[in-house]
Amino acid sequence: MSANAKDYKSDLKPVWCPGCGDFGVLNSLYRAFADLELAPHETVVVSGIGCSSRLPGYVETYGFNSLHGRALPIATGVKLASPQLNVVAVGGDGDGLAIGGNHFLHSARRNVDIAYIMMDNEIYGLTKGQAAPTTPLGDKTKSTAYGNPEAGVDPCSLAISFGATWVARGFSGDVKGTTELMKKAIQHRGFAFLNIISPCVTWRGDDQHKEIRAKAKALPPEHDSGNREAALRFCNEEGVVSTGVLYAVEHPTLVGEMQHIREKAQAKYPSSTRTDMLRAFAL
Amino acid sequence: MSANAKDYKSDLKPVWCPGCGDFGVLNSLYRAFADLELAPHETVVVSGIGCSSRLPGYVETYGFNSLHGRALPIATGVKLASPQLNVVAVGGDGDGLAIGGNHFLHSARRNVDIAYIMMDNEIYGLTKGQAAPTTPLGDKTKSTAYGNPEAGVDPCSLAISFGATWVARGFSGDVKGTTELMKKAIQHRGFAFLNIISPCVTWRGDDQHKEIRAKAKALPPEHDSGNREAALRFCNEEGVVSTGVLYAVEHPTLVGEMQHIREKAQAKYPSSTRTDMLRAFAL
Amino acid sequence: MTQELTLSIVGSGGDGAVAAGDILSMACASEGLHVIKTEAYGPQIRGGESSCTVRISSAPIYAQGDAIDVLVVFNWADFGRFAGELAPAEGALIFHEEKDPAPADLGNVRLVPVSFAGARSKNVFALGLLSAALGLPSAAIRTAVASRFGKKAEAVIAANLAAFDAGLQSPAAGASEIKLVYQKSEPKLLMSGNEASAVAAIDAGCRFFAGYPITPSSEILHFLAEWLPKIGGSCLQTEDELAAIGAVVGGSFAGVKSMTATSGPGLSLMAEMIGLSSMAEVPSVIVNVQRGGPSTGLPTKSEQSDLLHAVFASHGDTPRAVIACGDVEESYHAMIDAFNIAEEFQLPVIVLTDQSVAQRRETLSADKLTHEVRERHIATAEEMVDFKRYRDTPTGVSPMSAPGVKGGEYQTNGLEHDEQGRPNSMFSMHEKMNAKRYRKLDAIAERYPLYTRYGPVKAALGILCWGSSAGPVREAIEKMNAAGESVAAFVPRMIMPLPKRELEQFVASCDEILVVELSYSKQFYQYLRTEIDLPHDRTRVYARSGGKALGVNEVMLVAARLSEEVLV
Amino acid sequence: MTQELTLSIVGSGGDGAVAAGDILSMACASEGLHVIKTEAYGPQIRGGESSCTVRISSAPIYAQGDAIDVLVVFNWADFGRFAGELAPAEGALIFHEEKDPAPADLGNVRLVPVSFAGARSKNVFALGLLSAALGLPSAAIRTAVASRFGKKAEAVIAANLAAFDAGLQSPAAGASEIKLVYQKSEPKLLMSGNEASAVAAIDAGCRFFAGYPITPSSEILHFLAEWLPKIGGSCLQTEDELAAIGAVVGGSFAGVKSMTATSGPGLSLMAEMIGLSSMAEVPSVIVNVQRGGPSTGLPTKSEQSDLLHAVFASHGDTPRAVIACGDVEESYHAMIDAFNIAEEFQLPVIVLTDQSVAQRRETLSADKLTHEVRERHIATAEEMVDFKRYRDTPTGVSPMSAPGVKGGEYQTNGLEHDEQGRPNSMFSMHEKMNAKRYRKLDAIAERYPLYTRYGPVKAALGILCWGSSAGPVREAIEKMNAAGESVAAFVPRMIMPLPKRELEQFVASCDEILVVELSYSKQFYQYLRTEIDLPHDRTRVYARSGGKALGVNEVMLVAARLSEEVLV
Ligand SMILES: Cc1ncc(C[n+]2csc(CCOP(=O)(O)OP(=O)(O)O)c2C)c(N)n1
Ligand SMILES: Cc1ncc(C[n+]2csc(CCOP(=O)(O)OP(=O)(O)O)c2C)c(N)n1
Ligand code: SF4
Ligand code: SF4
Ligand SMILES: [Mg+2]
Ligand SMILES: [Mg+2]
Repeated sequence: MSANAKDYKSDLKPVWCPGCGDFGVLNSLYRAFADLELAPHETVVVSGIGCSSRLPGYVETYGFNSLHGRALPIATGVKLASPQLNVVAVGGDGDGLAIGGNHFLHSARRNVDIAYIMMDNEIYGLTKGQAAPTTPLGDKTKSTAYGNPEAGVDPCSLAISFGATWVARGFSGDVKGTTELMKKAIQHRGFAFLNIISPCVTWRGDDQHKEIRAKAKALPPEHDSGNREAALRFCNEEGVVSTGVLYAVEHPTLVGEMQHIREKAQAKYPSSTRTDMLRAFAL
Repeated sequence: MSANAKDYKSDLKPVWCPGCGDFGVLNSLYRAFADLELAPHETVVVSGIGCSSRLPGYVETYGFNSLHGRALPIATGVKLASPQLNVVAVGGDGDGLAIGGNHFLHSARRNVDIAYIMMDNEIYGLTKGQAAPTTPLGDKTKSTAYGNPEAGVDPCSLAISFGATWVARGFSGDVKGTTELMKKAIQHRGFAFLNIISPCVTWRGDDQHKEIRAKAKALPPEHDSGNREAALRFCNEEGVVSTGVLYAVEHPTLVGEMQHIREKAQAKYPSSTRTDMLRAFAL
Repeated sequence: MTQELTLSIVGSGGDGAVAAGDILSMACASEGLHVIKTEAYGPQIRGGESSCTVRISSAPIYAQGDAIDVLVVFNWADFGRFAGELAPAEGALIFHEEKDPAPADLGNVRLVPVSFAGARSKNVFALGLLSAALGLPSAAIRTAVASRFGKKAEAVIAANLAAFDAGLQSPAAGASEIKLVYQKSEPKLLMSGNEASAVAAIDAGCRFFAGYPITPSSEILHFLAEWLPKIGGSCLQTEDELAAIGAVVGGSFAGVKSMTATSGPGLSLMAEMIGLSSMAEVPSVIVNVQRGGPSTGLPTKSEQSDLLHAVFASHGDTPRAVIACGDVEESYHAMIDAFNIAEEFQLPVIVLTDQSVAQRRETLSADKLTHEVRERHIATAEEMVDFKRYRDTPTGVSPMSAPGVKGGEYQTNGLEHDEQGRPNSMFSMHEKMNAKRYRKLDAIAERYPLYTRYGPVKAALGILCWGSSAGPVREAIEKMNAAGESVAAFVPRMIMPLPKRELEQFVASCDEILVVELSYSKQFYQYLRTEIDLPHDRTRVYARSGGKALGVNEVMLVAARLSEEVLV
Repeated sequence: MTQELTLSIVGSGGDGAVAAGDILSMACASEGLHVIKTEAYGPQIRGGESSCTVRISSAPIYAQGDAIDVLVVFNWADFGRFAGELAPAEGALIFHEEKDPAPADLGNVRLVPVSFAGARSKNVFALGLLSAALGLPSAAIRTAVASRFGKKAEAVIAANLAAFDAGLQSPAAGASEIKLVYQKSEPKLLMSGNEASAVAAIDAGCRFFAGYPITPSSEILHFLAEWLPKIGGSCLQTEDELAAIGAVVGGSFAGVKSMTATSGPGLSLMAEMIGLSSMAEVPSVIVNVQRGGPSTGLPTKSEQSDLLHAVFASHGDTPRAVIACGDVEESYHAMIDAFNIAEEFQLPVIVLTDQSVAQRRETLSADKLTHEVRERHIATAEEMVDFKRYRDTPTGVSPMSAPGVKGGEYQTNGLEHDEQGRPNSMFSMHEKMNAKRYRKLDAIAERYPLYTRYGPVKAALGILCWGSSAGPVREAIEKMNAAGESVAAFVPRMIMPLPKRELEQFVASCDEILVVELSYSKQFYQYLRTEIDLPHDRTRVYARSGGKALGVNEVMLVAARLSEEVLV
């Protein structure tokens, strides 16, 4: 370990509320980057919009706090344009599952080579407390005066059904465990999804931390992360928040497939000069 | 059966290519509507954009051929505004899974009370043959000169993981079977998803019909459509296209929940006159 | 002795500055005073600096306070963070925490140290102090304090009332020579623009709302999520703005008055569906609360820079109507006009408001909140003979039906279509239907030439402005005319279609024209020029970025500078 | 004897009308002739009516044919379905299927019955017939036939060549008195506007394309999906347009020249991300191929009605550049200009083309396809000392770095930010950064005052038009001036920022002004007025819906009518 977590800290002070779970996520990220000795100039952190999406501003690598819901397309563009970069997408549960849901589906399906970290507080933090797709059924929020009429979704089982090749769950209160998961997510070849339960003390109350801590339980060591059905079962356990690597398989990745296509193209047309390109336009 | 399939036929002639699978879907729809004796003025067919999405123009009920990918939000609006209507959304695989993927996820998750029929030809028909999310890995299309780098998705298993409460698969060549599935889809309380394999003779070749017919196989009668894992297994069988009702459960629906909320609101505030509404704005 | 004063309270998250402003405003409203209350926050999501400014007057007011007469500073560091936003007037009175010595560079102000830190509820204590110092209605404030904590334990209420009384007795109050004089009158309502929009939607008959949260429009969603179900309607929080406006178009197609509310980024996402609403002639109403742009911009601050997007966005020739509102009361009326126009003319209507109007609280009389409501006309059985949904008519408005109506079945789409709604891509049909759709704008212009005009019939200077700029401009010209100048203002409320004839008459009636707006790229000026001639030699433009409210003094300064320098 | 002719072939799906047009055009291009080829289809997705129109000339031409000199009709019913779109000239020569008697109302035409139904490949037979009848280059056409079927079995080639020879010998050819005369010259390329855009993107150094299919832009995606991988780039078909433009912004942020291509509905969906590209100052290039609108509109027909959306869409004050192109060659140059401007000025650039240019095939010389390419400037180590990504500079252009560059790390966003990119919502910072971002447009206006001007230096009539209207206008004014009139035209190629000074000079140099455009709501006229004065008393507007190409005769008629009637 030659790099130091502090080296990844930008001089911008987080705007998060005191006690916000996102501080823990940020600390894990600093440590994970340091442990993996990621070169700051070869690392890009991309986010959408939300409290959580402010994170890239606090990390001294390349960073892009983009538009609500659009972290994944931007991250995909970065990775395809410059495949040697380490690309990490981050953002909130609303950002990734509501407005950004389609990009989540398709990025996972394409197995694009990025790590996607969702900071899940079961609420819209930045806009002051409306229901997110993860908000549990019946909860009262600013937009659900009579209780949420929709059942909250589990991001991990969705990710698996979308085709993500690596899926894990962490808890922001467990900085060490989360750090290890982040490292694995970044090292995974393909689309790695890490759902981190990261309490919003302001809109979900001060007890969220404690409640999650009580429910959080590491996956049993014998869990076979190659077993899709088992992974799905652990995702949806009643009353338990299983943490750890739920699912991990190896599939061809988008960057690999693009390289493959380039090779096929070059094999098919050994010469591809400008003259070749213009040939189709003349008799 | 007092209604007649012909009664549902508008006087607009379909623009589809001779041999297009969508003719079969349209015929099934006429028959299903007739069998269920749906009142034309209480029935709304909503679609997006694509060859398949032209369908509402051919049906003599209320119809809306809207924007690419947006059939489901519009259908949701129709149903919530006027819950007594029969609302059927239709469209292509590109319409529903590419640009419209997020609405598919959220409409299913909310269990909105509509039937959604996807006419799946594994291609973008109207725009002349680019890859759709359902196009198999390796296929050459207008946009995948070196073979599709992405694996095709199965719409039925996606629908189940999105939270759809009724999921079935049909084949446009089997007008009778498809008619029965449509009837069940319309009668289901909640979000019913019917995937109909509907060959595109122009961009997928003339053999698609035959190939599907060879692979299509009715689900065994003993299949328990309440069993999610069994349903998912049938969705993904190698070399077989299982037709029939894959999955069917009963859950609270969005229309029901909205009614429930209204009741809660009225119970909480027995009087809700305009004066009550303005009370919060004065001391 | 004064008939008007502006006071601000500044502190950190926990200090309750904003709550104090709310209590004070409610109390003043109940006395029949005129109040405009604004808030400001630092970048911190919670617990950072916050401030609250309340302007109180015995006569009507139209702008938030420019310069602050009285200031309560719990903490100078927080005050410093609002540099440039909270400007004490010459000789302003400042009550500040005695343990926190004042910085040196405050200019000509009167500092009164107070031991806020010692008080139990320092914000309520400050209210007592202000009551006594400024002649504010202490009984009403006391009632408002009790009401504010009404749902809490008895002890909490008692403690707060005690803090209030302690403030009332504070000797620091003696330092003030400012006393508000006013006649008590009918109690007023205190409402924000967003609340007025939501109430108006309900009054207009809206029974379906679909929306996605976004600052500074979310209060409309919150209010309707609570109220629509009570009156039999429904409110859906969608997955994004594409779905929101889609559901609105669906709900409206199904015959129910439907709307959404958003801010810039959401309006950008709605561009395509606005086109469908226009082409399929399905009424839709969109409230857009402007904030600082471009992109995510300044989400909590006001600007007038969504104008060109609102009037021109969406590919193709897409007629729509756009209505502006400049204050809370207008937010109410604009909303009902929007529904009336959408329903009658079967097109999308955008209501353009902005953060400063939408989130400030303002007093208004309940009896101002009425407005004629028009219903959608569903074709009668008679009109349904040879029913053509898109029949070409003199006004461009065609007979309409809706699901549930027997015999009215039709199939619509966003393709060009014939009178029956059947897709048709012939040039001649396209030209005919474009003409039909645009003809509706002529009818709207005729029927809704909405605008407000202030000042003399002929003037040396004529100010053109819109939306929330109107308040400061109105106050400024009142002052200038009182001082013997000759200044008028024209404020179109109907933005698309513009009241063109009236605008041209106004321009002709003034020697010089000054356009005032909060958009760096002069969007209003550009837009006006698409419709009317604004000759270069007698037109000047004062356009600056948003992020700071337009001040009455600012307008006066600019107007005065006019003869000296070119502003374009 | 003629130096120019326009011929059309009309049939049903299987008749091969369009294929025949392709073969003929390719052959004429190889002879060095000038060709413009267009196609038209009915609503049927396949197998419906189709037609192909080829204009051939020994001198340069700029518009597709107005009136058809020679027509091949395989089937009168199909011809009827193109009513109003295919207009035979006075005295036109029509070869038609002898078994299908001609309708009565054709006016003054010469009908020549032919037994097409008897021929083996009737389209190729028709080519032989036309060759002989019109003096077309039969050897070249024969080569083109062979090349067209080059990949098929020998027998197929032989059969087609036999059909061609049979046509050559057909006695019907004798009916024609029209003979094309021309000098053979250097072979030309035959390309569509979309193909030229795609080739130009590659020449400009674009190595990442992300897009979503949409008519009439998809050929750009198809071409780049095939070519980018060959030269080490990548092409991604995304799930929608939101993702497409998002990926482009990502790719460009990462340092690679990136673009997307779409049409109206897609451009509407991109409005929000255009704002991010502008605010975060990440270069992006968007080709928008205009089609008939609003909404889904007329997807296969041309119109000029995305102009206001292109220049003004996206909430907030959002600087961007917009470049138009009016023909295939300009499609090439506009594309490289777009990349040059985007990369140098770090903003979104929209290339506005339209269906008529994008999908017609046109001849051009290969040596016209060169254009200076500018590279993005990545700050050097020296420039990186005290690196501020958004440094406020005299041109507004700030030093840029990209992932991979050591020491250039920065964090950006769509919030208002300071010179370092740190979020900042103070008014003063907002005003400063708005000014910085808009200053870039001044620099672009200075450096790229792109426009074309035709006709005399001073003129009685000056026509203002843009994009694909330029071709017919150019031909019309050449004819009018040849006939002794005095007509000039000004065609801005840079739409945003407009070449304002040159435009004003042009307006001043003409007695009367005529604006010509294919947009029902007069978008070009409205837009011009935002920037320049177009005095009512000497300006007239001819604006109609798209869906039908602007004709040379149409322009001449309108210009002639000008003194008689008011057109606005
Ligand atoms: C297009 C658009 N719509 C809406 C918003 C407003 N908005 C900002 S953040 C947010 C949701 C925040 O929730 P989440 O993504 O869960 O992040 P959190 O704040 O909880 O970390 C919304 C709706 C926006 N910025 N842009
Ligand atoms: C916003 C937008 N993007 C793209 C298009 C172009 N487009 C029309 S249909 C279509 C896809 C058609 O495929 P599918 O939905 O599978 O329907 P099919 O034609 O195969 O029945 C596309 C991309 C459009 N109309 N609107
Ligand atoms: S509002 Fe919630 S999510 Fe946002 S910073 Fe505060 S605690 Fe964190
Ligand atoms: S293109 Fe394909 S999907 Fe479209 S109508 Fe023809 S066969 Fe059917
Ligand atoms: Mg959240
Ligand atoms: Mg399809």
